[in-house]
Amino acid sequence: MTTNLLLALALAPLIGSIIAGLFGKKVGKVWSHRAAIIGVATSFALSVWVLKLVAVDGETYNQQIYQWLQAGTLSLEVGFMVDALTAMMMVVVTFVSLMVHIYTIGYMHDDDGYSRFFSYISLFTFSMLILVMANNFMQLFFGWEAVGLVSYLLIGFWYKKPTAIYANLKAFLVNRVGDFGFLLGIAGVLMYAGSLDYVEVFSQAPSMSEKTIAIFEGHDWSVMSLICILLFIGAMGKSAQVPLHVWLPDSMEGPTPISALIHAATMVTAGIFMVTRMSPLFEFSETALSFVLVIGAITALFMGFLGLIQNDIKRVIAYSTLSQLGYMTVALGASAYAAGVFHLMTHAFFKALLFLGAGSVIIAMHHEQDIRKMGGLKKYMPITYWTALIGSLALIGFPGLSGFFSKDSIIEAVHASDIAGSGFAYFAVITGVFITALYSFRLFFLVFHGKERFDTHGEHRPHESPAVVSVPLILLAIPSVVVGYLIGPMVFGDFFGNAIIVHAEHDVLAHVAEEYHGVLGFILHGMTQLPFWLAMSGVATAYYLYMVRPELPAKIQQRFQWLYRVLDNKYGFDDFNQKVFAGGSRRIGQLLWKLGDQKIIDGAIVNGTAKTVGMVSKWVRHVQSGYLYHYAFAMIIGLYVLLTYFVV
Amino acid sequence: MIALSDFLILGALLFSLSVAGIFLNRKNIIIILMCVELMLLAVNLNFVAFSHYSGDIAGQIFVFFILTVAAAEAAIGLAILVVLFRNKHTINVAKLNELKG
Amino acid sequence: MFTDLPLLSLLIWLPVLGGIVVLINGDNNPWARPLSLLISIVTLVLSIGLYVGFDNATHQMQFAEQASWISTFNINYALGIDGFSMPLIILTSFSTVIVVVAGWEVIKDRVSQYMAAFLIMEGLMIAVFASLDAILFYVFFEAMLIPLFLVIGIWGGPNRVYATIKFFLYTLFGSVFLLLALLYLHHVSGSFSILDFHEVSLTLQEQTYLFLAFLIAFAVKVPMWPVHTWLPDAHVEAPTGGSVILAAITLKIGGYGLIRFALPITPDASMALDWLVISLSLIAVVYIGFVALAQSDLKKLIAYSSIAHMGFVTLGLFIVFRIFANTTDISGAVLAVEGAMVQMISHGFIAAAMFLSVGVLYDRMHTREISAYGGVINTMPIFGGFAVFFAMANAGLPGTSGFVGEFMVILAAFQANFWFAFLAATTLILGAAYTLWMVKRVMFGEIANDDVAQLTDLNRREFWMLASLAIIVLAIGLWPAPLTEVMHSSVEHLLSQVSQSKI
Amino acid sequence: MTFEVLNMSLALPEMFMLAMACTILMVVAFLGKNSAKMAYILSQLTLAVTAILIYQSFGDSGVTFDGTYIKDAFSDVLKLAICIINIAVLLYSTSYLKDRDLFKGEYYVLAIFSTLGMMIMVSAAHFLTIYLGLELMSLCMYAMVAMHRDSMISTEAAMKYFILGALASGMLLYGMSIIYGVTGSLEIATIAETIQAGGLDNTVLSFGLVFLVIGIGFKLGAVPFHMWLPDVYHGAPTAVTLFIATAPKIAAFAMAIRLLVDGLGDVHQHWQGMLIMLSVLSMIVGNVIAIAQTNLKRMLAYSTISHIGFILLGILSGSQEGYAASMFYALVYSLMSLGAFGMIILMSRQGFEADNIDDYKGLSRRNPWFALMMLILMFSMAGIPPLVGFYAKLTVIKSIIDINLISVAIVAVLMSVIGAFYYLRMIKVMYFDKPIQQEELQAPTDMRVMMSVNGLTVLALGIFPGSLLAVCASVFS
Amino acid sequence: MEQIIFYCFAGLLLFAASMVITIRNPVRAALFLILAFFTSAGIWLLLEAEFLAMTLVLVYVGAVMVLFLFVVMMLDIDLAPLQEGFAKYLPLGILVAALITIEMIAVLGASHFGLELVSAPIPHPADYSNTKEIGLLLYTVYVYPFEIASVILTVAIVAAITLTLREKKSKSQNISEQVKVRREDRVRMVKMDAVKPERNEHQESKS
Repeated sequence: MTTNLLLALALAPLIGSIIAGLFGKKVGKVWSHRAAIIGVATSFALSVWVLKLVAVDGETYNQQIYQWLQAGTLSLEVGFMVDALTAMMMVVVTFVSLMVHIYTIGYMHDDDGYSRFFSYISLFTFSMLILVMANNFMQLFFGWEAVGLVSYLLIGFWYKKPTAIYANLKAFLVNRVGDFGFLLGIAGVLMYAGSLDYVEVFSQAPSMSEKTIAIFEGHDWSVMSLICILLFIGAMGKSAQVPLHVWLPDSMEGPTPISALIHAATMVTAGIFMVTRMSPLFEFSETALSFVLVIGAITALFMGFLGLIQNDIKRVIAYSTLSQLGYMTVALGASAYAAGVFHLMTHAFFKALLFLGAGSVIIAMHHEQDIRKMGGLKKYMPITYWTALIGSLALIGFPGLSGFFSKDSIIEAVHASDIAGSGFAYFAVITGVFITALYSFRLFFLVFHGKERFDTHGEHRPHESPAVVSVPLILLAIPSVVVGYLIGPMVFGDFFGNAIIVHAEHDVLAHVAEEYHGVLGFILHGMTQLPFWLAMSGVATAYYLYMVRPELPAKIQQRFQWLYRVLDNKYGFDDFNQKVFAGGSRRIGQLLWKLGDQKIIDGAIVNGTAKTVGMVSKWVRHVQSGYLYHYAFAMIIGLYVLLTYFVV
Repeated sequence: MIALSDFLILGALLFSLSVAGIFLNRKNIIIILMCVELMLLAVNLNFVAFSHYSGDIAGQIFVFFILTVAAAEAAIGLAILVVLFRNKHTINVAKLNELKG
Repeated sequence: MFTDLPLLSLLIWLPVLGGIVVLINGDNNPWARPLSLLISIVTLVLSIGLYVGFDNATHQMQFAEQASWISTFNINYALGIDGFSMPLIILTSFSTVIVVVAGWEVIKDRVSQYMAAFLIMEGLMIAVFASLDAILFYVFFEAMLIPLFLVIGIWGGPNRVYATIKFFLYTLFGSVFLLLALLYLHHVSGSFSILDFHEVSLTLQEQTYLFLAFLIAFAVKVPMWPVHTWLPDAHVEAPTGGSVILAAITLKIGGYGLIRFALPITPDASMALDWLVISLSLIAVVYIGFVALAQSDLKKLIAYSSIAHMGFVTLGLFIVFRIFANTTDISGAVLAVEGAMVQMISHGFIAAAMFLSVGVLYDRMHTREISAYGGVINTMPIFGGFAVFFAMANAGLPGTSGFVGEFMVILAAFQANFWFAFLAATTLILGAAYTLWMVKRVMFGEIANDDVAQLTDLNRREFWMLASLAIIVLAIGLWPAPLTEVMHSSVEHLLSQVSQSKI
Repeated sequence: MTFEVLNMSLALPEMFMLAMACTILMVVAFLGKNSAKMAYILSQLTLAVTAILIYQSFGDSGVTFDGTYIKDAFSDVLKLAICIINIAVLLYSTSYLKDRDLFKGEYYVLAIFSTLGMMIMVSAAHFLTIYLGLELMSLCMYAMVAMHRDSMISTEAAMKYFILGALASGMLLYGMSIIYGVTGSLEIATIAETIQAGGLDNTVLSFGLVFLVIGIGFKLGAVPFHMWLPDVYHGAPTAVTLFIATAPKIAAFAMAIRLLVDGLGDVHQHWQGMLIMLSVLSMIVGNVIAIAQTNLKRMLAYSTISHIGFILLGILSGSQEGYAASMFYALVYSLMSLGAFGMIILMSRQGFEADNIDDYKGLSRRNPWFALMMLILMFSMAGIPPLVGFYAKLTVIKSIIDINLISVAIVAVLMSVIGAFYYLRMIKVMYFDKPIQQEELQAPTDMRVMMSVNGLTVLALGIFPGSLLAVCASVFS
Repeated sequence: MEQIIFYCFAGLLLFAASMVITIRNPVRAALFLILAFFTSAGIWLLLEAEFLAMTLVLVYVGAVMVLFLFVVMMLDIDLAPLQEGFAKYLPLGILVAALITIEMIAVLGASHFGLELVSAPIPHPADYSNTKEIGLLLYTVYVYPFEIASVILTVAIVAAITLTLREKKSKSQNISEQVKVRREDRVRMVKMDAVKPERNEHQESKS
């Protein structure tokens, strides 16, 4: 593996992005997307090559590209580190990205910002590569923020839509809250490890774990816990964990391809990737792991509930994404990093598939996104239908499909874990399975089966999408089915090698691996387990409620009005943020400005002084009364004072 | 024998009276001019007394010059007074307050 | 090749004399603009000579010049630069080129006076950074106010009189204490050389008073809370060029002064009172961050954001004492000071760019009210791109120069105290909040009104003006090493000075 | 009693001036109404030649006339300055006087006699010479203030000036009499020796000093003996204001140095406190009241008071350096107020006094060059570098910091900040406001040149203050 | 004996001075001032300053006070009633004056200038001429001040004349101006059209 290879890999999308972005007008639409796609395709091809080098030839890479900055003995560098984890991420990112690029040709066909869009998603691919290929925290943060930026730009892609520009601001700010923690975490790492280089830091981890810090006077906290929690706050922002999840559903205001690419498959999983990458640190702090576990569990369960009542096709999938991210986080918390990353990968494929499928539906429905106005699309768009079915089944963990392997291994791992909160987490992920199946197939049935609840006349008749749309669906459907079979090496094997460090006492996967006897065995075992039956019952329930007795959901909704309202308000997070944080800070700003700056500092002190001097001046000038005897009297007073003071 | 201090105290009293005259007089300027003369008289008394007691004649010379200057001063002062009177038709001190502030 | 020339003198007097020539030529002279541009560009090129000829390995003053000026008091025309002043000089000469270009078509009234004011100011500001004699420094430090005062007062907005007089008196108020401190130091040391001041030993009490005097003087310039209120007013009323210089250079003189005077001359008092500066800096970051959120005037918002950003400069400079107390490694302290320096330089470019962007809008719409805008990007897409980019830089996005300084200072602040870093890092949220919220209200959305609908995009002049800034912002963000490596020796020297007690 | 041959050549400038003054008087007496132009030319000639005579005799020093006259570097420099400044004063005044029917020979006679008085004061080595010089100078100025006979305010100002001036001379004389009583001498050098010898009654010495200080304070215009100053500056015809605001301050400064330093320098600690009081009060009162003024002459009068406070700072420091600083300040102040009042004259026309601040609105549009000159003068007065006013403040503040009077220094700088406000207001009026009158300003060439020279000198001395500072320092070394 | 004379004169002097400053009529004030001068002259004689005593009487009473009286008479001064509010400040004024007087007396009193500290000089011999002594010094040692004094007197004359002399412009002829007169100054040629101007034009020209 050479530096040039990796540079080419990383920079190819950037070049594409620059061509499409800066020269989009000059080169035209076609060359814009060609440039972007060629860039990403190159990246993908090289990524596969790199994966091969890593996985088959066992090579790794860790080198500096250039020194970014030096301060004292500290050197901040830009460099690449490629190991199994990176290589896997690279392939996933570039593959999904490539699919989305191709898909976009069709999806964004008529949009004014066509070249701009390609530029953005290529830039995103570049940023994501920088993120995953980083060999140090600083560069990680670079990529971290860069993907945030592109996400911001893409959510607000349709900048005329008030909701879109609201959502992108919100997304950026919520992410910034996460970054706030992340940056502090990095600062902590620097302070206690004296370096930001992964290898260096990880080698320091044992000594760091013994240190304590007194954040509040008299309370010594474990440095490692603090750092890990701070870092995880960053992950919470990016990977949309409760309570920093609020931006993700709103981010669906962006064009569907980016929902697939950024807000489902890749960027949102950056947090998962990051925690996995930091496993040498997290392993030293059970507190942090518990924290991760509980947050993940909450997200997995409660975000799933919200999916049940959404009517916007993309939002349903978005909540499912949230929930699945929760699963991954749970896996991390249980020290089953490999399982988490494995779910990340499978999820990337099937969720991208689902989103793109949704996009396909949206095109067909002429940008109608309300599933209550769809139905019976099966006959109009078979490819979409079948691929969506695969995606949905993968999502609910139907045995044999990719999601099954990853999700089941997570559930097993949590079951095996015994760190604090694992009981709750197990309950959450088990319940989540049922919920996932329920909302996934609610969506599926409402969209593709049943009555056609839309205008079917004339040109508005829905039809299958063009090849540029459907081919990516098919190409994504394939890995959605097959990648699960990599479970052996990836989860239970040593595919990741040193990329993931798990301490023996946390090694739940090793525990699960004892039960693992090949893929087939895993499938068969899975079919006897509770999750499978919960998933099936979820599907059945969905069928019953939405196909057999479609009037029932409304009745249930009536019956459990309060519950519905809680869910409809998304547990009140949005209102709370809007009122307390957004409104509150604006009010604080007004107060500080009007009262602090204008009244006190400017009014009382600055202008007050000036006014006082002016008033004194106006007053004192009357001493100069114009009367000679006053003048003489002043002199006499002067004489008197001088005499009294200096002589007598 | 008369002590030097007696002369000096007399001079001081005279000086104080003249000073008081200047700022207590609110009626007319001409009396203020007279007070100035009184003041110079007090100073002269001091000089003469010192001159006498120290046996140095320079003090008396000084007095001579003071007298000379006082005469010149009186001339100019009265000239200004006349000009002022032509303008204002009064020499009331209390009316002399156009310039102030 | 550059070391043979009296380069610093050239840099100072070329623009000053050039400015006078422009001034004398009068307003009707069509050459006023090109001549000014030529002078500023030549100055810029010469100032790059400083970078080229600079020796990174030493903390000694380079390009030194010395001549007797006021022999009675042994006041000398002593010039020289080190790693702190050199980047600031280049920033100055660059900003002036930008300002000249920015005023090209916009200023129609008294053009030659306008250009001359900026050229003269350039010379004076470069001189401030290059002076090694305390009185020489002070002379330029104050003299600089005159052209700025006139620029804001003559070409400024409707409330300019209040703003200029406030600005002038505020800064004068601060600087007179500096004068007292310098005179006292002369009294103690018998010399007016700043470098001699560095060596003089002082009791803690003396140092405390001197430090407070320095602090008042430079805190007003920086400006630190609570002596910051002149800045928003001055910015709002200033013409674009004035705002650019104000933000890009004038504020930096405050930071530079702390580096050149407060820290090395009164290290013990700086250490004893570091809590004060740190608190004020953190207040600047948090308090001002909130205040910026409440602004409805574009320039005011950016002005407040400047204050918040400058908070990082003072924070970075004064956390070194806490870092020394916590760690044995010098790296953290180096990070802090260099972070402060980088923040100054970067803010110089970004704030300039922000004000220029506002200027671009103001020239077209003649309002700075955020509510008068909306959906500008529809009619000005290229400008929109720049605006979003600079906004992101202002919010400290990695890859832009705005990130580098903040990043360094926050990293260092953690080593001083967790809560310093915690409060400083809130800028990540607040900075993004006020900047992007502004961008949202101004740039995005449907076209708000007919005025916006009639906007025309950037012309060539404006494009290159913003583009050059964008390139620099990006370059520093991606590779700050060339900027920081010139400082290393000086920073380490400074740190050795501050760590050595003078009592 | 022996008669020694007097070395009268030392007093050549004064003698020449006296002779010329008499000549001019004769010319005026015989030519009558048409003498003015002639008198003007002769006056300028007198001043110029005197200046040359002084310049040529630089370096000679000595005491003559039996200890009543002294020529030293100090007197040479100040006399030269007085001559040069008065040349400028007369140059500025001409057109103003013409416009107001004041262009009379008597004006020049009085001006020259007054200048002679100043020179006598500067060169005085004896209480008597100081007193006579002072009176000569003052009597001429009283008369000059009243010369605009039909003007209500001029005569009122003259009257106030005269009475308060007489009061102050009385006090000064009283003080002199006490000092005479204590030391037994009227000759400054002898007084200094006697004091140095010691054994004197300190209480009485301080008592005498109080009166001396009052006399000096009055002539300089220090608070609380300043009350005449605003009214006189305001009331007098601007040409006369110009005259009394410039050179007499130098003379008063010389008087202060002669009396306090040359004579009573050894009891410096006795008068230091008094001067601190006067100085601080002057700076505060002058600057604060100036803010409320709308009349430029009056504003400048109050600004003068504050400048006097600064001049006193240098004297009170009691160090050679402080005296030099004060001297520098006094010279610089004269130069600046010369320009400022000169500008008022320049702006004034027949029947129109440009003494309201509002009259300067938009000056920078009506005449950018004059506005620039005024800007330089105002910033210089405010003490902003690189103008010479800054170094004046710098040096006096330095001198008091060197004697550790930090608190006074703080008051001084704070007051200079307050003071900056009203100077800035002038600049604001000239540069930021719209003009009320639109017509071009017209002024005779000589005045335009003079104004330019005046302003540019302030600037040039600001950039290269070294030589003047060196001169001042050498005087006291 | 001397003491008695001194205290008499001193009492008289203070009385006269008090009258000068309190009396309303300026003529009387001037007369009291003359009295004060006379008594002072007497005191000066006690101090063996004969020449000055004479000068005081001759110069002051003979010249200056006459000038005062002349001016008082010339100016028709109305005796204005006291300003209101005068009494309000009076106590303060008197208080300050009294305090100053006390302080001055404290300094100048016996503790500093008493007899035991400063004894009176031996009286001059009978052939001592005060006038001669002064004269000798005045024209030798004090020649410079003497010259200055002469200049001051000249200035006083010039100033007084300048200020008070009014030329009566209308009544005197300036012959040189009359001679120098030229034709253009006296005759103005007006060019007029032969035609009678229109009415409105006429109005315009009028306006």
